[in-house]
Amino acid sequence: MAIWPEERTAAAGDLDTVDMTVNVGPQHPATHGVFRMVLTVDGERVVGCEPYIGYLHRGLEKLTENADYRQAMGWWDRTDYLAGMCCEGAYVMAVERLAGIEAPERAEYIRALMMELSRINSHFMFLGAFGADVGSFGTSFTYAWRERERIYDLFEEVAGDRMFPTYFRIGGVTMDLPANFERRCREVLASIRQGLEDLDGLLTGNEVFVERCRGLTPVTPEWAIARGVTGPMLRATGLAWDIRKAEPYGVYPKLDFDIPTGRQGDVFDRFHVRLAECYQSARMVEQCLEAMPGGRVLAPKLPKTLRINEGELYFPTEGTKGEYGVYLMARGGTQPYRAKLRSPSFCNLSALRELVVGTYVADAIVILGSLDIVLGEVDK
Amino acid sequence: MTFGEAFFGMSWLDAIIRIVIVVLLMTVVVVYLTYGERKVIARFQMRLGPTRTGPAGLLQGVADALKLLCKEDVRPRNADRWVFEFAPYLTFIPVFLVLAALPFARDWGVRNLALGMFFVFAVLGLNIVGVLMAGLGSGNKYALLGGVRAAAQMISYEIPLVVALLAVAMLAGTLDLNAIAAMQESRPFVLVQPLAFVIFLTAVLSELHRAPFDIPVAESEIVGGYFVEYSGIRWSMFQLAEYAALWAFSIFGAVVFLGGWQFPFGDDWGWWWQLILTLVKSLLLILLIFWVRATLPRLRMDQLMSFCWKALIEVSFALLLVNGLFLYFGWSEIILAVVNWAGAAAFLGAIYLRAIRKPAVENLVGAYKHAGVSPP
Amino acid sequence: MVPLENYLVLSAILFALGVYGVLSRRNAVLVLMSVELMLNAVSLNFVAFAAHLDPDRATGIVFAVFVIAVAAAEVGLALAIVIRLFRNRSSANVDEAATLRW
Amino acid sequence: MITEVLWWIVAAGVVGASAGVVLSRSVVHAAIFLILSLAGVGAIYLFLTVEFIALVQFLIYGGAVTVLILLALMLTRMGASGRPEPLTGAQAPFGALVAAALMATLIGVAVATAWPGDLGGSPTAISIERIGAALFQNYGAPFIIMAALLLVAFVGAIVIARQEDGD
Repeated sequence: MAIWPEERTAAAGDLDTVDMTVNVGPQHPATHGVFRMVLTVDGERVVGCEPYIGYLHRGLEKLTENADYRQAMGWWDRTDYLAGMCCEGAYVMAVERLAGIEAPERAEYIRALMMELSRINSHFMFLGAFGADVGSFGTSFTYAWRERERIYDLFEEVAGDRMFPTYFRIGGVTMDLPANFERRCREVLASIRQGLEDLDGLLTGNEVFVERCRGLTPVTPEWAIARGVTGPMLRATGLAWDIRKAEPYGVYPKLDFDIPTGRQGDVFDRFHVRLAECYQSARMVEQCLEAMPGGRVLAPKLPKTLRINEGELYFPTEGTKGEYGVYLMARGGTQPYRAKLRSPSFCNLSALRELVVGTYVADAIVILGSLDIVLGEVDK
Repeated sequence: MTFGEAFFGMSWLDAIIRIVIVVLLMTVVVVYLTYGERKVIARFQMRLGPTRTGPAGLLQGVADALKLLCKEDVRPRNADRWVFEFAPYLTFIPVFLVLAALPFARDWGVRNLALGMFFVFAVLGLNIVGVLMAGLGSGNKYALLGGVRAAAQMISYEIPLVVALLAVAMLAGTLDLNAIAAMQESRPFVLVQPLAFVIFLTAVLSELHRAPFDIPVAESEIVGGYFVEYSGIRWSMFQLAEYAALWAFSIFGAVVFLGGWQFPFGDDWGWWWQLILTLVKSLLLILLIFWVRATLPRLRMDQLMSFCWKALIEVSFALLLVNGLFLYFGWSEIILAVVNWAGAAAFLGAIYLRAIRKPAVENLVGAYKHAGVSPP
Repeated sequence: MVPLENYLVLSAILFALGVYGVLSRRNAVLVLMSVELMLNAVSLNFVAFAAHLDPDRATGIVFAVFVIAVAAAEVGLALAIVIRLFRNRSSANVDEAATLRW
Repeated sequence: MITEVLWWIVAAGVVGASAGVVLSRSVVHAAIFLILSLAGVGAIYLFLTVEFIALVQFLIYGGAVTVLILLALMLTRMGASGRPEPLTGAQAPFGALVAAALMATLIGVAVATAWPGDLGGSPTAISIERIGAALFQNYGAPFIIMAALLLVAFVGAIVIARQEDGD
């Protein structure tokens, strides 16, 4: 039989058993896309982990450098494809800042609203998939999916597309909200709240779930910072670092929200922080609805062709997975000279090996799930 | 009177007819159990489940079976040929043998064995061999992990299962399933031995590889576990074995704990009522198992083992000891029942108490302590 | 009907096969399996005698139960020893365990 | 008639499987053959109408052999060439000789002896109550000693197999 191991280790004094290499992915139910990790296991223990990425590489940065500032937006949508609005928001705001364009206030509110809905959408995806990673037979998944469908329906009504709306424009948003938007949005919010309650009840209070997640790979803020880990993973360690508060952009300074933080940075805290963030995002959406001013949604007198003479800018935003930073350098012309994405999933994923080694195979899947990577963003 | 004797006067022919009936029944039941599971779990998940094949999707199981029969039987190149090909039979045969010992109504079964209860777990314990063979013979690492996990798990959980059932058998004073059922005329044993019932259910979930103990077949970790390489008819044999075992264990549980065909009115209303009683009770147990699957995530291997060795086995031996004391001193059954209920409450309460350390989302709101950012 | 001698011959064959296995195998686990075969042959003998010669007292049955219990204990202990051997020698080969100390 | 035919089939199966145990070239195969052999012996017990022992056989050996397979899997090493170490030693012919001699002797004795009390007929069914009474009344003390032996053996096994700190 050829199932025998390629590698063996002989720890001193230990039973001299043979290690086995298990290939997890790229086609595996729990890798959340085309991610592959090669686990070296000693029985059920993981003693080595080798992540492989790049299956979804599309050359986002190079494409952006070869396209008009406005054309490139569609590709940025497809980085964090679970929260397209957040990505295009980051890109659009970065270009606006570089070009010195100011979007009307109504447009800013619409953007914040959409981005927070997107965040909820992405976090719902995490909550559902994480439940499945831990082993519940799809129930958490369908619970999460119900709310995601409602949010996507709302996006469709607003922008005409569900996943990749390209709704934002440099200088505002494409079109105004539909007439009954406020009522519809409140319906969706109520449903989201209900869905969060459901998932909270299904997972958080579940003895098996808590047993699986609590105390699994706790990390300190120092550890996380040293590895460039950001977003909910960083906040789970207890550090209240949120770009929306720390380096505010858009209308976030006007919104009242809290930063949920965990205590020990373990898998359970990561899950819990994301759950709590959904409540905060829902709060923000509500505030946006209340405070939504009237007026234009697209800045007047925008140039037909956007040219930026000279400039360079790193614009960090709080993406759903962490610090989603857009770096743009302009040297004249209609295209950026250099574009770069600091993708949070990629940086968070780099911590995977350290987290996984020493745990069980089953935990490796849960830890990977708790990183909440999205492969479109990792591979760009 | 058995129907074979009535028609032919030949006992072996009678046995063969009964076996054929049980096998056919089992196939139909398995087809509809899969359908039922999909429907039930779909309802838990706010879906509809199968709706297209036949009225309300009733023919879905048949369609699935036909599809599986037509599929190519693939054998991986580095599989161990004989081990790989015989493994499905070895998982399937024990389960099928077990059905021969179960009483569906008074003296209705293939054979009424004097050692019925012992027979059930002795023979069902054998199907681990097939599982392990599938895991080893597939030449696949997921399958290997699944097979090894299944072996460790099933051997461990057999102990509390057997001990808890022995505690009940001590009360009953017999291993004959028919006699055990007949004994529960006034009260099912679950009222007297709730703790044994809880242990039995837990261990059965584990023996059947159902959530939360579905570690050997964990979809999200090892992609189906030991039968990951099987396809077509061999795969369907694993499936058949799994659901048939589910059904067998539920009937077994219904007979031992819920009064089987006897409770209530089993004696008065005739065989059709007994049959309905057995089937309804077993379906209730199956529904419970489906329900658990729809809600609970999966335990980890070490947690599973420590739950077995550090909790279940101790509790089941304590139960055995308590039952022995009561039988020896001849104390009344009411006291025994009270003690048992207290034990069950304590056991489940301990699990519940561990679970209610649920932190509230509100407590998570940050203190902005490290970042030094003032809230706007 | 199957006479007693049939069982005895079957048991003798099993026992001899077990002896051959014990003598010729090098892997400790395989030696253990052969010992299991021999124990089995013995308990088959006990049961056959009990059923044919002494059904009233069932002594052979009791002995068969004891043999099975001893076999279980033996498997446990022997596997522990094999693990020990393997840990020290990195091999389950009984030929290498020639010295009585390690 | 049917009983005899079945008996011969099962007996042949047992002998074949046992030969597989001692002759097969893979530890895993040997273990699977061992299962077949043990299950076959269990079936032989059914012919002797002692279901209890047959079931004990299934229950105990099902688990025991599974553990054996796992251990075999754990402890089988590949040689440098990627082939397993040879499982049979050079002493095999000698072993075969001894085994053959032993078998001849045993069969000769078994066939030649006139067993006292043998009615030459079918075995008498022994009820489970009879076995229970024998086990707990006639042989109560050995039974308890056996329980102690098991306990001691397993404690010993744990002690032997345990990882020592300085090891």
